[in-house]
Amino acid sequence: MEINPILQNVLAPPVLFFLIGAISIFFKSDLEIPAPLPKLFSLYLLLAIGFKGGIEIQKSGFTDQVLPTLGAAIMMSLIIPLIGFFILRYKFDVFNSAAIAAAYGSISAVTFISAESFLEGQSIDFDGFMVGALALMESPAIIVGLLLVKFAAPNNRPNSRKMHLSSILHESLLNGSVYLLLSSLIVGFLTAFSNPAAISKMEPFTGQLFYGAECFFLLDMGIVAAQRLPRLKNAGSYLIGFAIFMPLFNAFIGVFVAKLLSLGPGNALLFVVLCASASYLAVPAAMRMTVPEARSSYYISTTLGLTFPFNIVLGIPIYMSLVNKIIPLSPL
Amino acid sequence: MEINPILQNVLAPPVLFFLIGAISIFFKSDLEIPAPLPKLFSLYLLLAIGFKGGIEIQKSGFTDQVLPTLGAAIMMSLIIPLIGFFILRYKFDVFNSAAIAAAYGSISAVTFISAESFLEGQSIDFDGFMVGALALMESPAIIVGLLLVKFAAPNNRPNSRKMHLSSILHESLLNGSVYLLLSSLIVGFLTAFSNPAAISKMEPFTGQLFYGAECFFLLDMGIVAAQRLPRLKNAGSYLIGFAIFMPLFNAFIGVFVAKLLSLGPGNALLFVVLCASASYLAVPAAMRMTVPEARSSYYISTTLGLTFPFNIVLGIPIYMSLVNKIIPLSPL
Amino acid sequence: MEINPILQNVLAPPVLFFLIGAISIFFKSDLEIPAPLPKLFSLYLLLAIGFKGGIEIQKSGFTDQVLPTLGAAIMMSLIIPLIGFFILRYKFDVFNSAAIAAAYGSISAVTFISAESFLEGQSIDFDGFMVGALALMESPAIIVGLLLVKFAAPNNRPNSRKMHLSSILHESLLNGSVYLLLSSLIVGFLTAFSNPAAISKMEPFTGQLFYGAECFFLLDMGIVAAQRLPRLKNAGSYLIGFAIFMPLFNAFIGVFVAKLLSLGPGNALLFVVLCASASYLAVPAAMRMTVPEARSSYYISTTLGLTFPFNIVLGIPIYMSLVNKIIPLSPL
Amino acid sequence: MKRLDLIFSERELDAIINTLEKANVPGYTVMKHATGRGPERVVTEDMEFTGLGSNAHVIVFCEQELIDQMRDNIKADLSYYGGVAYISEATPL
Amino acid sequence: MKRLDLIFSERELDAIINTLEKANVPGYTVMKHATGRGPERVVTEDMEFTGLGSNAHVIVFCEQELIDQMRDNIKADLSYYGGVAYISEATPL
Amino acid sequence: MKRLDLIFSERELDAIINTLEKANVPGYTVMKHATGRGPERVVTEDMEFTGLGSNAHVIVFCEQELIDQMRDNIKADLSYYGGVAYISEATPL
Ligand SMILES: Nc1ncnc2c1ncn2[C@@H]1O[C@H](COP(=O)(O)O)[C@@H](O)[C@H]1O
Ligand SMILES: Nc1ncnc2c1ncn2[C@@H]1O[C@H](COP(=O)(O)O)[C@@H](O)[C@H]1O
Ligand SMILES: Nc1ncnc2c1ncn2[C@@H]1O[C@H](COP(=O)(O)O)[C@@H](O)[C@H]1O
Ligand code: NA
Ligand code: NA
Ligand code: NA
Repeated sequence: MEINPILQNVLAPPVLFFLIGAISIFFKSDLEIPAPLPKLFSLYLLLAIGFKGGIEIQKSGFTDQVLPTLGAAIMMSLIIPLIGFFILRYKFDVFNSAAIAAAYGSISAVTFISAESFLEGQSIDFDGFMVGALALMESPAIIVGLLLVKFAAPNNRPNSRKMHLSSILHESLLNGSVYLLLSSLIVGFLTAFSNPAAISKMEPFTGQLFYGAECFFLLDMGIVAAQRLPRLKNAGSYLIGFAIFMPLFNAFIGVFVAKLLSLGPGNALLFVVLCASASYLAVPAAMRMTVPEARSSYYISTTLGLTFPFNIVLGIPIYMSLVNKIIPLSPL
Repeated sequence: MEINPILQNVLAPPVLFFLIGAISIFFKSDLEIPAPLPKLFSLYLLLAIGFKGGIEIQKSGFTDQVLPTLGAAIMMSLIIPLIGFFILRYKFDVFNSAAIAAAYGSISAVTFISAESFLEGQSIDFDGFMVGALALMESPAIIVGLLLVKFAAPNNRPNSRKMHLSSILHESLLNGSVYLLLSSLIVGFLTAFSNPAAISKMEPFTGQLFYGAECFFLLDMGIVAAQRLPRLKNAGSYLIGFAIFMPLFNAFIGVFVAKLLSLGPGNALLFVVLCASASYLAVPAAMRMTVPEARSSYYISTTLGLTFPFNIVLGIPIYMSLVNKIIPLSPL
Repeated sequence: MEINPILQNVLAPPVLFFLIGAISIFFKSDLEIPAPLPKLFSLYLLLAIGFKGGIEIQKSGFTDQVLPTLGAAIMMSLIIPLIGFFILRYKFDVFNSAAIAAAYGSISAVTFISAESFLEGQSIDFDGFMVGALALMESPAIIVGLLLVKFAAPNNRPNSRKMHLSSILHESLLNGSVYLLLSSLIVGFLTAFSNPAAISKMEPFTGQLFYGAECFFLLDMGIVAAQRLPRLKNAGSYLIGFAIFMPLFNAFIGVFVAKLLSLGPGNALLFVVLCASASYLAVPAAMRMTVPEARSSYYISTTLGLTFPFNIVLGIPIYMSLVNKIIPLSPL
Repeated sequence: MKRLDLIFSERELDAIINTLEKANVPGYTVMKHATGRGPERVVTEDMEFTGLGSNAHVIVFCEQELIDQMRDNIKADLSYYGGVAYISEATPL
Repeated sequence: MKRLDLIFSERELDAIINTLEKANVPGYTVMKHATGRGPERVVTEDMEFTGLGSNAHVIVFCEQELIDQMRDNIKADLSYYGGVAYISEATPL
Repeated sequence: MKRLDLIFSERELDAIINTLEKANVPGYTVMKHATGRGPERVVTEDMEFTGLGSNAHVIVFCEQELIDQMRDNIKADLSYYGGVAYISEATPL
């Protein structure tokens, strides 16, 4: 009974394509998805997630559950980086600790849609407004990470690089993937509001194509993740442990917050997955620019090489059983 | 009443995505759609427009209205460059005047499909054969532009670059985007004629996907247009004024020609938009090769940085109200 | 009656787009599909063919006809390179003979899907398990080619390049396109088995989009093939003759094997097309790495510049009439 | 004339180009999508989709004095974000 | 041996390659998708979809005498369409 | 300091990078998607989708002695698969 949902998750096309991507690296196949094709799919997924999410939010309106959930999501993305920072400071300097912690406070959109696919496969309902939580959790973690650098870093950073609040906000809100997700969400919202006929015209692109494009992107993610994995050796066992422990820990906090919010099992899983997932798009891009002292191989290899595959393959079904245990099914 | 259609146009997904592309530049977001992804969408749109247009032309046949409309379209694309040339010669040399004028005589396929989307949003009918007009208006303007250079240019052009009629025809008919549009049109026509079952097999690709792909491409166009805008400063106010005045002027002529042709409001709008739009694909590519004396930043920054956004955002609804005023609605 | 199916084949969109690609080169149009866009479509087609094939195989199960057909397919891809090798050895050294022969023993997936499109156009049934034959015919030909080099090559190859069985298997099974096709087939099989609901979620991507993507890719193939054609001049008339004779010869053997297998006309055509087509993906990539002594312009220009267009435009209808003559229609 | 080769993360491109423009170099060429390994960081094309970008390779043909003028600014950029700069001889055709 | 660096609009590529082939250079390398700024024109990758193309960077390793042979043809092409050409020293490994 | 330019088929990239890493070069830059013509083979970007790949252009700035160390390995790779290698002078900025 415990192994069943894991197997069922592994046998879904997105996860299978992720695995064949990863396996291709272990077998040294020369399968390659050359740049910028992965970027095409990543842009597409962000645009489609945002657009569909905006429509759903407009449709459902701001019901009782929406605002508390969004507030809790923001809170989690502020707290998790702080916890992570203190755990990491045992072994790493301020720069690396802040950068890695920020990544774990932020989210991975592809992990989120994998969880949605998992729920659809299990015929469990969830609400479109959870995409709002996704969109709102990206920036706060970046802000916390940069503030940690600003206040905890030694004073000898070059003068010209003093971080001003404006540049912190710029990096956290105008980062390419944050911007595309947020603005597509607004486009979806406005469209649903003023131009509902256009929704069905977008549907083949943002809706029907989505699952296949997700599979194609995950094929590439499998390749990239498997290429990253060996680099973790240099990172040491503390970081490797962190990359598995942290998502589990965050999921554990997340499930209790979800219970407090009285989320249904579908929304609860998505909430937990947002807490447990780590960013490999927005945060690394922002950190590379603003905290070059941190080693990008640390925060990328952990999030992409370990946490992401863990969540996709094992994490989601584990979190689901966690949700089922902690949150009793309310009668309809 | 006048502001309503403009707002409605602005709130359609293609225009919204155009705007968020442009805004990303103003806010210095690092959102980027790397080459050659925009080329993918531009090739796709030309192929799909041509293919669907060819089918429509085959279906509708060459009715009374078709040939006069196509003839008038060709005529407009011969006359507009001449008018533009004389307006521009006040301030620019022969090379720049001819190149810019040719761009305004030719058309922008994306402006055309934005007008189609606008009409669909307003539930106004239009005919598929208008794509024929689109296809036929690209080349004549290039020919006029090159002939103007051939005959009006000073005699000191390097000998080896004397323009022969054959090379003028080559540039105007075999330019990549002209060729793809025309030949896809022929493929569509032949398919509808000999193989109608294949139409529905193409439909998901050329039909259903179209609107979403248009949005994605317009996101990129917003980025490119906003990057181009500041360069207009160097071009001077005369050219900036030209980039707004010329489409309005051409639209004004266009609407009277449309009236003479007794086009319905949908076809009339498309005709007017063809007159008012300026080319940033075929003409610049041709001029870059054959008239290197002209500064490409002039003819690209005007068409792409000003005329294109103007048409997409404000022009189309303005032209629609122009059409509604000048062309009285005939009873059904 | 003989010319009719050829004309009908030529007037199908995929072939028409192939032709306009080729014509663009003859007319020196600057139409270009820049890298890596063709790779996107080639990856997509392999993934979609494999996925759909895996589903079909799972659905149909291993009926009476399946195993003998797959066995015969493997046998053909072992025998054809041997025959080809002896024909080529009259004029070429061991390296070139083995490389070219391997290409003709292997298959072209795009020729295969063109044949499927042809059958659909003619409303002739065929079975999904034929994709299994496609997948199984790629590797054996590579193995035979490399074994020919291993045993027939002069002894003076550099030591470090001695071909071990392991590296032969690696090149033949883990080549990017072989791997993607085979693993997508497995994904399709597992999905149909454990997760049938996911099939319809993939359908818009792998199914509906397929025909249009095929057309787009064939547009590029037309460009590439026409660019390759002139290079055949250097290859000499023996090789040019081989590139036309060999597919016809292989088709001829293939049709009798298909008769022995009692395949229906649809499956028979696909079987014949697999025999007659030559690889321009997996085999050249493998040979380039393992037999650099062979001139890649030989094995690519023949397969891509001549055999592929021949099969697409003329071959398929010719093979169909061959099938219809040799294999009498069994009563339903 | 000299040839200046600059290789650094694409994300620095705007800063470097600003420096070049301010020094009024006669021109420059930018090649994006370069990958590589420097003493500290590894960059591969595979990560491009993450927005990390890959490297840019900038070539400038110009006089030595222009290079001297830009030296400090370029070095500051490169020392912060990483990257390398080398000068060699070049003669116009 | 010399190294010849040519940078110019992709649209000229055929003409330049013709010149190289006619001079029987031992080989050449072409890198497309280069962007940059020259004294007159600005080229960015963003415009690639318009068919304007970006720049090509061509490297030729060859003897000085071959360069002398091609000089006039290359200069003619570059002076018409724009682009730059520089020579430097290079030794085979 | 020296500048080493290596141009060869992308398929050899792993082998060459192994050689560079083993010699502990201070860094290197890789530009893929290069095309060109050598004395034997023609490579065009159009063939990239076949998996044949195009060429890679690798630039290494390093000391002469490192080059001497790697010479034999690099030459062996290039002589088997094709490709060229040239050395020129370069001074750090
Ligand atoms: N010695 C070198 N030779 C060639 N390229 C280098 C060298 N060192 C660094 N690079 C390039 O410069 C980039 C940044 O280097 P780094 O500053 O060490 O992070 C690397 O990714 C390489 O592309
Ligand atoms: N001084 C220079 N250094 C490097 N590249 C240059 C230089 N001048 C021009 N270029 C390149 O050559 C292209 C054409 O230059 P132009 O002939 O000035 O239009 C530019 O876009 C640059 O890529
Ligand atoms: N003389 C040369 N100058 C510049 N690049 C060359 C030269 N010779 C060969 N190449 C490059 O090296 C690649 C492999 O050459 P080859 O070993 O002759 O097959 C060619 O495709 C070119 O990109
Ligand atoms: Na998180
Ligand atoms: Na016009
Ligand atoms: Na075959």
